[in-house]
Amino acid sequence: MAITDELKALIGTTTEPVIMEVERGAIRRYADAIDDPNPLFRDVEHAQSSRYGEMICPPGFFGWPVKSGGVMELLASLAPALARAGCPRILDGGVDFEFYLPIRAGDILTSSGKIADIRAREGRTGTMIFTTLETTFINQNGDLVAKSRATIISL
Amino acid sequence: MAKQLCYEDVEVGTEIPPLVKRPTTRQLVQWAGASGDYYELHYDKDFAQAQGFPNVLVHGKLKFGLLGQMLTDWIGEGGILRKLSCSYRATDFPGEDLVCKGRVANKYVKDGEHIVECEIWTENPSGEKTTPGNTTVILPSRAQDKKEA
Amino acid sequence: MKKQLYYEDVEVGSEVIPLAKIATTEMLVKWAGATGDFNPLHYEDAFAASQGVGSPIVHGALKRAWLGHLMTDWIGEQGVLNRLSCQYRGMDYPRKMKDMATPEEGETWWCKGTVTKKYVEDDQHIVECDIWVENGKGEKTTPGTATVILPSREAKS
Amino acid sequence: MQQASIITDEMKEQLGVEGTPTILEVEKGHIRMMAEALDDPNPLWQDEEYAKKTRYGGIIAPPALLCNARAGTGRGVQMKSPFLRALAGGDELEYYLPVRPGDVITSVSKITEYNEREGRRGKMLFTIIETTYKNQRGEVVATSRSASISY
Repeated sequence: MAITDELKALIGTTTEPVIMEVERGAIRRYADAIDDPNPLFRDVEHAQSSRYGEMICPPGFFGWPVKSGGVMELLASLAPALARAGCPRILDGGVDFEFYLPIRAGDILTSSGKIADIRAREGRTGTMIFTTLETTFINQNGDLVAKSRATIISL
Repeated sequence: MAKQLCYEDVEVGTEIPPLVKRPTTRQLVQWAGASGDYYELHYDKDFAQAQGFPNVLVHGKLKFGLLGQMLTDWIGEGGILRKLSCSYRATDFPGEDLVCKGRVANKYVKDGEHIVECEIWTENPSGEKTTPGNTTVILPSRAQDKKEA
Repeated sequence: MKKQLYYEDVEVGSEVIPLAKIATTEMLVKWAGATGDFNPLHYEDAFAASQGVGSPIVHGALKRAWLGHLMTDWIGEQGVLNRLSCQYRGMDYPRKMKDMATPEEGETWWCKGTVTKKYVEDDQHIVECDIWVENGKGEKTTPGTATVILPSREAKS
Repeated sequence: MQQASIITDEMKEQLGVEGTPTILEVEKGHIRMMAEALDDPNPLWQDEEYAKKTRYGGIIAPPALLCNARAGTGRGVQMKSPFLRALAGGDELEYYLPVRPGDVITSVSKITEYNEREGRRGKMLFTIIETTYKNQRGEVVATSRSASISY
């Protein structure tokens, strides 16, 4: 199925990079919120004596507040075009993370987002548009630490 | 930033510029995160109603924090907040105006410090003082500045 | 700490040790604070009703984070989580709190998984799993997959 | 004397008993969370460049950072009450030194007083908790007195 020219033109749009300082307190608040007692996410002494040498982030956490490379801004720019294409309802379809390196307290991450793909599909209830938003996270050494691909479903 | 307030600028009866706030449910949730106070009285409407309140309540300590904001705004960077005290006398609800106010009650110099004591409070839309309290601040003095210079 | 899991300990079909979770209104507020996601859909009754979901729903990302917890617990400190993926298929509703410490009776969610594939590639001992969050009715509201690298007893010796 | 005091001997034994210390590592993110929750745009709480030029020489925390659950206020004390409902009654904080990111604040609380009162909602118990906050140099940065009401 074809998407509108307006949507096609949005593929490849990128965001301004967002800088996030990963702090121990933020990691602890996150671990509290998911009720995860793992000492790697809470106990500095334990973490420092582990193979990581410092408290690390639970998977999917990249510092507070969670900004994910300005994905919300991307969505905001996308929403009117999706509505004009006849799919105004926006649902979070899920996410796919790839982790390359551990993220430690004290790291400074730069994340940037991109509209990687927009596709249309015929569903039970009519046309559905699938948008893939890709975010990359790079640490202060310039290493790529993680990548996420979020699927936004519009109907 | 505004001009620095000095000891000589205030007299007994001088009013602190009011700070008008209207806490939202979102702000209460933000406060829960920042303060670590997760009492459901402040975000679960059913729970609040079971406790006999018409809606979720604004945290007392959030009102304390807002009074602190009024004061740090007023005394500026040259002033020092020494003491802040308040009682949570009546409930406040999100979506309603909450006005922080204050008035100078006393001023004096002690041990070279220019001390100002104030009554402070928050006011609800009916004009009731829901969070009365008092504060002690130390302000810079123009007279002293001259002496030092 | 628990015993370290090794590549040799798992086979296709092995179960990831299940993890029970109870979503409460309190947990949702904590999640909002910890992530900075203050969307009222997750704490304000009136707003949730206006969005057609009835009452506040559990954040999809919180369920995803539970799956992360499931995997990091299972693989232990010597294991590495390489990939985590999930879809938000069904809505979940948190339990209300009875008092400051206890949730009301109700649903318990289970994070579960099974090994679907194991292989060695570039000297790395890789295990792939299907993972999901199951609600009180046994429905998989948040299915996904994970790829992990486990230490190997053979490589060690 | 009131007949049948609600303050039991067990409760009296808790007077003056220090709770386990709570350690708060003060971080910029937490200060920012606090400033955002107060909707307080003062650059002294968030803008390092700005704060450097002030008398403080860097970011400091707003007064509200202390005297709450995260700061350990009331942590570890054995609060006992015959009542199930609780509300905050009031707080008093005295500040001695600014709190900065990087500070490690250790707080210790104790119950110092109980009061029984007759209120609009029936019999009420006021429990007064005092907390001392020290920084990594052992300096007392603040003290607080909080009233907790149960009814």
